Amino acid sequence: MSVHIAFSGGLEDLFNKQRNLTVPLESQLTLKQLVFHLKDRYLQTRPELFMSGDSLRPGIIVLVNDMDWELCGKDDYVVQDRDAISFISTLHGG
Amino acid sequence: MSVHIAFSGGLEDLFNKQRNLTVPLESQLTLKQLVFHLKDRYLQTRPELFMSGDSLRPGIIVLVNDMDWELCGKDDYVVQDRDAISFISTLHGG
Amino acid sequence: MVEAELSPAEIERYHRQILLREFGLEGQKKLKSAKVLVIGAGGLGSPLLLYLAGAGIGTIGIVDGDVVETINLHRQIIHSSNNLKINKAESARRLLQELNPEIKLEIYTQWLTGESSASIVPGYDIIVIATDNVESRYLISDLGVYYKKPVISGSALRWEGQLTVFSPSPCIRCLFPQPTPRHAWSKASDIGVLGPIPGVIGTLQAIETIKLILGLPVLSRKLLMYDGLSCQFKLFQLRDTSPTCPACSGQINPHTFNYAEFLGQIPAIPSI
Amino acid sequence: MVEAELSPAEIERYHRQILLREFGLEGQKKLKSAKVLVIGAGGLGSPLLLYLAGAGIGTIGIVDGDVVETINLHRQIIHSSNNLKINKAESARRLLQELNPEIKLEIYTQWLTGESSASIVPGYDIIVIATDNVESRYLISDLGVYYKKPVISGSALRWEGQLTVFSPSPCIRCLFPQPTPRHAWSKASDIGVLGPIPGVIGTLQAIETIKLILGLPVLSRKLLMYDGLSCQFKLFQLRDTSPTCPACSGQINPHTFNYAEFLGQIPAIPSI
Ligand SMILES: [Zn+2]
Ligand SMILES: [Zn+2]
Repeated sequence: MSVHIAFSGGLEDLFNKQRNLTVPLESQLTLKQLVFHLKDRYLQTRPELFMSGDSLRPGIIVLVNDMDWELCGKDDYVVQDRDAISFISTLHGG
Repeated sequence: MSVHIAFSGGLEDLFNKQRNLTVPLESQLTLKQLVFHLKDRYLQTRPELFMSGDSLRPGIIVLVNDMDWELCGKDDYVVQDRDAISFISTLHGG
Repeated sequence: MVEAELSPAEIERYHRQILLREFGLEGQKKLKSAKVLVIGAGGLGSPLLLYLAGAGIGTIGIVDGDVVETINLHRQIIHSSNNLKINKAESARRLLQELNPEIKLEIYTQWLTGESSASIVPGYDIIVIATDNVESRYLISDLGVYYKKPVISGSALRWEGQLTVFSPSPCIRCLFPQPTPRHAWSKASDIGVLGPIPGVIGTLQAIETIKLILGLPVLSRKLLMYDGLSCQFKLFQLRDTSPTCPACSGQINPHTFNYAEFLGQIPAIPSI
Repeated sequence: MVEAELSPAEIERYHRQILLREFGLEGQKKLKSAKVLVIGAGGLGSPLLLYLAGAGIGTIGIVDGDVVETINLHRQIIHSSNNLKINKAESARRLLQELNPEIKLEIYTQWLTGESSASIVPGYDIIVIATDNVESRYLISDLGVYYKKPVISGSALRWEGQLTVFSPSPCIRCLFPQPTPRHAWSKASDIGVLGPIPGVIGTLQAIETIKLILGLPVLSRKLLMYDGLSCQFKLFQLRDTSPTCPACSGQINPHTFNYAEFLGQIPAIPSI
């Protein structure tokens, strides 16, 4: 299976400036596990701008197929084949 | 089967102000036939603002699942179950 | 609310929007009776204020403690090279009053703080976040919850923008109970912003404000993400009010809350 | 093209966009060297011109034969009650020059016609459609094809907007070989428009113009549809150049083509 990952709000800078990634997965992962997977295998730089302890750092929202992950079980949501998962860093500028 | 029809650019006014319609179809239709079907069964007023002879009047573009119908065979495209067909009247204001 | 009457001059001025089915004279009267507080007369505030004034919002409050500088003018289109060193709320007021002499503009040439907001916020119906820093966003969202006023939140940086409406709940703390850590803060002065990007978001904020006043559906519990490089817009469904949100459960008084401590810093001088 | 140099004052003014990876000093120089012709200083033109001027487009041409009236001001935010009865290109020039004294503004206080365009269009690199009528759209698209210049086409009415880039091919005739019949024409003066709706589209047109100058991908062969009521944006893939398009196959000379006949009418007075 594979999932479509999108980064925005500046997070793409941590992943080799890629706003979109197709990530193959050999087994089903929860979102929590997916975050670690991305950090371990795809993150290029400055992990502290992505994670804080064993979670995403504050200020990042995750959206699963156009929905807030809070509405899908958050960390425990089991990622499905061809899911679109967006990691968005909230912007404060204006 | 059914298709999702979207109207914009003012065309919705001809269809009881509905911007979105789910249209059930008993058999497969071409886009050409679908246009007549909409005119016969759903159009409420002023057919000359929708059709001209046996085609859509000039200034209307049709999009099938995010693509110009010109790229899908235009009139001859056979509508599939759950297709999203948008009828858009081009705007000239500014 | 006593509904305002429209003069013949106003009916002429607003004719093109009064024609809209969703508007009419009744809609225009609602706009005239409305009081909208805009915090920030910068990148987001420039188009936002111009379109709110153009549309005939009866009373617009503008809060900004900054002054106009040349480095603003690539995006802060409400100001000009003739207004350098003038307070931004005052500079905005000048152009807005020329665009629309019919409306009332109330300016506050200061930074919004927990203390100063007590005498400002209650007089308005809707609050719009048009600032460029994280501290103000939590303060304004908390004020919205505290005073039960909807908050129209926009932001922009580099080529991207974001927009949502706190009605006022769910609020910013429902989404982000902990603020972005200081080491992850990004500012236009560091990483840049293209001028028309806050232009798009500020203009969309004006539209949401108008729809809210007219009683039309707005982006409540929805997040709009905009990427100017690809010209892509995405709408996401957001969570409902968090049962553990300290603001929405009434535990936060924005006039006394220690935002500096919450954000882990002494108060920063807001950037340009 | 001889690349312009940037003064220290310009580097300061444009600093926040020069910081962008896709921009830099080289990008700013490209903007300074660019010449953009904007036809229409009204609803679309107001934000478009302000953001192009703010960004430092070196030469901006503005064509408009209309004068400022109160009924414009709900959306034509570049004008004001102080400029009533002034030609719109001139009125726009005044505010733009104050926003950015560094750029060159060339104004044409006239309606664009097949005849008048011959001495205007060739001097520019990019043409932007910011008009409010169908006749000008075919004329300007044909001029783009004829002079091999990209055309950034925007439109807005009621709560909706549309945007595409003719590079110049495919052109408007590739999409709409026959124009909308006269009985189906809709104008803001008849059915209305919300002010910030052309605000969104005009601002997006400014962004597409800037991206084009920088050599970044734009909305060529793509149509952006915007609905302000639902805050929905959709992108559609459009056809390629039509093999039967009379303009793209070189058969149309916009300076001599009979647009009145093509549109089935004697030339209409453009609406406000
Ligand atoms: Zn809350
Ligand atoms: Zn063509």
